[in-house]
Amino acid sequence: MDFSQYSLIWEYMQPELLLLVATILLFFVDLFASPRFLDKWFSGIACVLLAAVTAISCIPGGETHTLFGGMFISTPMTTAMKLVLNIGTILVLLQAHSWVNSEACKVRRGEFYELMFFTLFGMYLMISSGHFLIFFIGLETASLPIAALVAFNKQGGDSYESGAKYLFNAVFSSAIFLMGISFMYAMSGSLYFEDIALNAANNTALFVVALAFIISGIGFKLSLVPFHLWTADVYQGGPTAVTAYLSVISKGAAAFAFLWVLFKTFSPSPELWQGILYVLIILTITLGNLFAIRQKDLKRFLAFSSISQAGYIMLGVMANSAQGLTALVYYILVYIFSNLAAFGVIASIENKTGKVSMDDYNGLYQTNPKLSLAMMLAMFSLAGIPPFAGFFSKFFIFASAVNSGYYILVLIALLNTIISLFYYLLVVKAMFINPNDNPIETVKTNCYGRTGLVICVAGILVLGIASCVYGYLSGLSLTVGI
Amino acid sequence: MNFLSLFVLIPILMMAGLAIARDMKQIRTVAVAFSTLQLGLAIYTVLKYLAERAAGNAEEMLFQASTMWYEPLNIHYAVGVDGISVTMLLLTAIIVFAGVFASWKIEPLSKEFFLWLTLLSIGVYGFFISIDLFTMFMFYEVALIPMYLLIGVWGSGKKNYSAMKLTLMLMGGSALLMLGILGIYYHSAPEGAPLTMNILEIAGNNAIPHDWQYFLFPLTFVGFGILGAMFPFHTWSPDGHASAPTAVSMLHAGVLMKLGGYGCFRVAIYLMPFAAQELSWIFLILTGISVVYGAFSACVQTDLKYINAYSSVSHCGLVLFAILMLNNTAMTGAVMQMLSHGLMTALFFALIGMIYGRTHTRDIREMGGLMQIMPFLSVCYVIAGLASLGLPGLSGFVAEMTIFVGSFQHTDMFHRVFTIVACCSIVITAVYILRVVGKLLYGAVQNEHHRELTDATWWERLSAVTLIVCVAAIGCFPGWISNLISNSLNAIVERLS
Amino acid sequence: MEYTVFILLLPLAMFLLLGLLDSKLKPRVAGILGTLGMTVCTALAYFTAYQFFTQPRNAEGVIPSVTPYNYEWLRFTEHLHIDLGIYLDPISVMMLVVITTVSLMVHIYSLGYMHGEKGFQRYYAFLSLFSMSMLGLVVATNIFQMYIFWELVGVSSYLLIGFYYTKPAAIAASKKAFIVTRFADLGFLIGILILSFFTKTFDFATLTATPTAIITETAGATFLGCSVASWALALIFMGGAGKSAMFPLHIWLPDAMEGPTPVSALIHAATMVVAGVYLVARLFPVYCVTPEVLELITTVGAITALYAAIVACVQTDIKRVLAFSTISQIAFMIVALGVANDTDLHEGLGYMASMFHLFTHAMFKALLFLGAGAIIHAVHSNEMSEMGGLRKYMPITHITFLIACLAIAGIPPFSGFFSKDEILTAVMHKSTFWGIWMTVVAGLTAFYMFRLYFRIFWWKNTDCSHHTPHEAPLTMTLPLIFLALVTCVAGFIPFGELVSVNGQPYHIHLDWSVATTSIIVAVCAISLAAWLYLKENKKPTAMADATRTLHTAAYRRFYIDEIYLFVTHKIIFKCICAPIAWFDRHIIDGTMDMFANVTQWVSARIKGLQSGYIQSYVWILLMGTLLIAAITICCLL
Amino acid sequence: MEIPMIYYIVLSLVMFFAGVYGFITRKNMLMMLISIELMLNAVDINFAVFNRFLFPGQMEGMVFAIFAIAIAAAETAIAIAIIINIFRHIRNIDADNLDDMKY
Repeated sequence: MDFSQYSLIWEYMQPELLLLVATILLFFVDLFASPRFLDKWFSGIACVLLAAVTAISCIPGGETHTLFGGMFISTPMTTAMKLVLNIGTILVLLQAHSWVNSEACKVRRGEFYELMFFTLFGMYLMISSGHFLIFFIGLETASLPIAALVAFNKQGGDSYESGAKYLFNAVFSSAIFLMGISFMYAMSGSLYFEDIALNAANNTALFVVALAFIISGIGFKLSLVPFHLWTADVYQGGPTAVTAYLSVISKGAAAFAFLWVLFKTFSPSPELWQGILYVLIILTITLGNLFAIRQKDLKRFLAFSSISQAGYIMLGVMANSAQGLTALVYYILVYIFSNLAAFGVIASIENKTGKVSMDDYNGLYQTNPKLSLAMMLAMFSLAGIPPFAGFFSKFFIFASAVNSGYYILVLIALLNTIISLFYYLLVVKAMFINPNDNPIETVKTNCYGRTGLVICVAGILVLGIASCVYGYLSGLSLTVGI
Repeated sequence: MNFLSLFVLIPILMMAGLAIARDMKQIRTVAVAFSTLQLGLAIYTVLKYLAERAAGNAEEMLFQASTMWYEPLNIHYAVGVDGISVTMLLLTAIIVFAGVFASWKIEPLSKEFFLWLTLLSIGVYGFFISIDLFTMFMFYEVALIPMYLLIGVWGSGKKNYSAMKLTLMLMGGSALLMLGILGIYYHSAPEGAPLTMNILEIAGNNAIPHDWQYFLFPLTFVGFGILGAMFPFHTWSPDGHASAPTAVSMLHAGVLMKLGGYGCFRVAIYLMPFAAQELSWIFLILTGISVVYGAFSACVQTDLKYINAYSSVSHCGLVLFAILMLNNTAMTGAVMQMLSHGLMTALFFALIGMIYGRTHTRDIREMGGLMQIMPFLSVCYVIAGLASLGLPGLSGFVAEMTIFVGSFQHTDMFHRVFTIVACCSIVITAVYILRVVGKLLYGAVQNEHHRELTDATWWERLSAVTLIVCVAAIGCFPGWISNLISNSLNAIVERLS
Repeated sequence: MEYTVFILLLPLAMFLLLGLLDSKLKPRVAGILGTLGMTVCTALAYFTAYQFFTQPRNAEGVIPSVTPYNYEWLRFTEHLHIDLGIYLDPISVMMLVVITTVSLMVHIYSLGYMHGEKGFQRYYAFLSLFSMSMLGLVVATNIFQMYIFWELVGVSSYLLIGFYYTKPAAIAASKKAFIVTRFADLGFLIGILILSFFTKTFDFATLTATPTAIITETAGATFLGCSVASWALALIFMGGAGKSAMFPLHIWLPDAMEGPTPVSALIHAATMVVAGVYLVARLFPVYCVTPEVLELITTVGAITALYAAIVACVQTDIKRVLAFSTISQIAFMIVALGVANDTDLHEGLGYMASMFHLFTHAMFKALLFLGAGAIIHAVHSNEMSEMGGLRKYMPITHITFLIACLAIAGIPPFSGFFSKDEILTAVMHKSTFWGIWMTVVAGLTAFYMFRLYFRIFWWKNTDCSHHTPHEAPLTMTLPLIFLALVTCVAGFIPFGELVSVNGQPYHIHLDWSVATTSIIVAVCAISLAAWLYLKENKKPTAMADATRTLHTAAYRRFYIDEIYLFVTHKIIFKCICAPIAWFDRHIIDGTMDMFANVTQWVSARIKGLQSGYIQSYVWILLMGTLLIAAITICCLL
Repeated sequence: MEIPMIYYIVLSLVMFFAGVYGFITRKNMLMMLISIELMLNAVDINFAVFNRFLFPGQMEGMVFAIFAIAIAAAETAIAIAIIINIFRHIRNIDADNLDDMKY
């Protein structure tokens, strides 16, 4: 084998490698620094490191590179996606600070961050894979640490149950996924996306089965109906920070990867997977909404809302076009900001008071106006109310779907937005309208949490009005050449 | 920087001002100052517009400006006004102005109240100035959502239910609308030409295929029609108005419902003339129903706000009805009806709010003889009533007559017969208006506790008088405004024929 | 004659002034102001009349009509536009004189009658508003202007009837008056719409110049068997019938007597109620092209005349009697118009006659009402039973009232005789049947008027123990005297010279056969009345008992009001409005709520899906996957 | 003599669905874990067999199988950890007891 590649590897895999370096650094800091120093600075260091990685490596360049004979592909779009994920992760880290440094968790502080980084690394691989091996490794690297993270609260509450549910579901679905891949391999003799696209006879029953298995494998991570059942329980039981991470980052990465796989591997037969997705999307959005309207626990509530959001994200995949890709990434970005704003508020209130039920939020505005406003913005943005970012992302993703002619699908999705508006408004109603004699006392968030929230709110307010973001993304997606 | 953008900018500044205001006094100062400024701007716009036209500027839309916003989808922030939009802008400014005074003593959270109210007005102004479908739609939804909190927090009665119902139904409308707009956008230009969201360009291209118009016209028309309280999608209106606080009812019935009518012909009819011609009869029946139906159901209501809400259904039905007649006169009448109904229903709701604030009941069976107790309010109420039953010299008459005469000029028998049906509403209107006036204001005092109630305060007087003056002014000198409107309708009507 | 515009602007200014300053003004000041305004107005009107009638006639001896002022108010289409203007021709000028005169009398009279009433200023404001609207109505240059002022008179009458707004009866009456006339106006409006749709104009001059245009325009266009032209004109007449209280739209007028008596004199006797007659007269050439509508008009008029006369014979409330007599007298005018025709002067006699009667009737009916007002003012009651033998207490009222009664009974030389005689002649000329019919009605008129007169002034010789009625103050008697004088002399005005169907001078010559019959009939009727009511006795009650059913029916006005009540409350409210309201709340709204409820219900039903067991999750996942695969395969194959 | 591929396939499928069956029926988490292993190994067999019979040219399938095994090991490790954690809390490892969160 030739060593000339190493320089290229270094050049092209920069994000991944830097992330690994950062992780190792973090590991050593955790190992050798004094506890007091760690209490004070550790999360700061983590954030800074990640920020540094982002700044150095995740600025999309112009051209596309491939490594290992096409197993690893890095296009500007993938880099951009990594950038998006990093931003999200940083926000999560900021929010996690107060919880991670609480007495209960501080001893395992290091693990939290390292696992976090590892999952991120896994997602990087997933995103920029050109080969099912890399994809699979990425997938697992992304999901296994999360299982550990979900079960992070050793003594607290339902964490272990969530962990178990997540892990067993994950393993099972990954088994099915592998089965699918093996069939693909059987048909095409290769695991390269391109080769499969070229060789696989795409109208045999075996092909369809393989397709279904693969969709289910990734759909699990996206929590599409009917692969979604784990979602609510895991979100509810897991630590809020992890839930947040799960709901935006891993979902986003999975969505992108899913689109990637479908575009690359199954490009010869789009109508097949589009037909399947058509049904899945309708199911996902509708069921997600139907379950969401009767939730009282906010984390569980957000779980179901995130399920229906996944359905909307899939519209971008349906579009099967550069516009769809742009809309999808943009949607994920906006979704990260909106959802993390919501989780930020929930986290900061949960850490202080341990209350996560919607009824506890009654009359929150009287005591915590700022938090309530942030929450309300998040809800409006998720519901797609202008002038907040959510409106624009929804509009564009619908536009992409309509452009591909899915009028009825979009109509159904739109009618579902009414239901979703209903339950998002329930939260607003609780905070602003419902009377409450003894609302949650005033909560003082630390500077990390506050920074996180401020960034989220800023994102919600700015992302839509500032059209440059979308313009930039669409510029990148045109280079991909779908 | 185009001066129309000030319509959006001033309220934003107003919100900033409110945000830093500390006590009630400052809040009021800010609110009054900015709403007056806004009113001034509106009047200036009307005058400037008239001057431009007088100078022979024959463009379809004046003061146009357009800046690229979303390059990939060719979405612009594009503004421009014609006679109709300036009329609506003026209406909005007047009602916001009156509304500020009507909610002088709003409690609690007065600051938030005005913030939301201003956000709502931003939406309305933006909607009326923008000529780009996307921005139009955006502002439309901006105007909708504050309603929820305004009703939910400051409302009365079963406010939660009403607020939720109103918001969801209107959002349902805008859901249809979004699909309609996307559909229009993707058929906005002939093959190869760049797609556009700009209304004028779409109209110019006139590229929407006929079969698509059949699909998109109902979407958009119903989408806007829901806000225009078109039968059978009007049920949000009675509950919503009944629960809303005074200023919100004023703004909502006075302006927001006009968004429906305005959108109906600015988007639905203007962009899809073919379908408008073909399908108008369906909606004609629906709107015809809501004209009579609303009036009839107003006859038996006992809650003042319900009565007024149903009469709004009837009057706004008349607006859509006239729009569907697709001729210049009727459409002129429609716009004048929007204007006049906006003013007089705002006046109604203002007065109802003031009366309710004193008697703490809106049930006409529990009140009576108010004329002896609060003469000023009662006289205003009578004037509003006369306006709404179409007394010559007040705005209602000119609007309705223009509509009836215009509609009756339609060459098709069916349309003329329906016009006659709609005419019947003026009798029914008289019935329920006089019923209320008789029960509420005349007769002996029902409730002895009402005797020590006071008459209107100065801000209430100001708010009411402003509206009455406008109503009377339009009623006595309708010529200029009707010309203003009908001139700008010519372009639209040409496309229809 | 541009100054004529002030005839309208002056009262308007008065209205605004008095209305806005309402209680800021002293009652007295307000009264004086209003009266002065009206005085100037009257002077202007008289001057206009003088100028108009003295201007040189044109070739075919017609006084040319003048349009001194016409301004486009609102433009609908290139043809259709509402103008506000002033159109002077014989009848409009005649109306100007009538209205201003009566209005002025009422203004003066009210100074005394309404003295010390609450809301005196408001009263005068409304009077001015009414005068303005009525004057605007008569000088209208086009049918739509007429409609505008038509509505305005309606409203001002509503406001004046409901002047005592704490009195339930008054409120009800005002509401009834407005809604009934409004309903009639709907017909008027639709008529205008149809007419203007075909003739493409509102303008009276154009309409009457080429009356046949409408026939040519609507050629062939029929609706329910009748030509559209007839429909249009019939509907327009419906509007007139509503205002002029023609059967069956008359029900509002008797109740309207709840208003202050001077108001009844002005609005519900002299001016507003003849608006219908004026409308028909105004469009007379157009009506002539549709004889069937004229037939309709005649019939309606005749029926109303008889009906009202009969009812008037048994009423005990003096104002009610006068009200019904008004209805019946207006019916005379309507009939006269119905039988007339514009082919030549002689055929058009009815037209002239009805205008003449309108003029004279306005005077003596106003006189009657004002007299009645004086009486009520003295007795504090409307009921005949409270009265009797008042002649010695209030001589002036007595004399003037007697003159008026003689006039309306058609006794020469009083004005009523001449005008009524012309009408009877015209009717007789057209058809003997209607002629006899109307003569009978004339007789009835004489009877009930003198029944009224005797019951009030003779009947019993009460030297009222509790309180002695006293003569009214000067402000009230002055108008009585003036009107009485007019009533005496009006008959000798060469009316036909001024007003006739085609404008050419027409020399009134009494048709003695008709005249004598009518006089004889009248005298008989009067003597019958005298025999019954001169002295207090049992005969009337005996007669009443003899014809119990008829009497009660007549007393209850043949139950027309009950029928209306039934229709409006039982049918419209109970069977239309209420069901619609219910339907809206429960069906339409229910459907909307149903969507929400169904969603909730479904979400409650499917919650079992989220069972919480790992294995069931996995099971569903697997099944889902296999199902997808299976379905897809099925679709492929 | 060569055993035809179909036998292997059948074997792997039987293993796979046996695993599925076990996973869904067994209440004991360790048993479920073992069933999972069955499924994964079935997949590994698939890869190996396909590679060996269909595409003897290159080793892609084999390599993939190795990775899969490694990852399966990792999964098992975490699973065991979690199971222990569960045992700490509820003193048994019965999957049916993990239903605090539902609906």
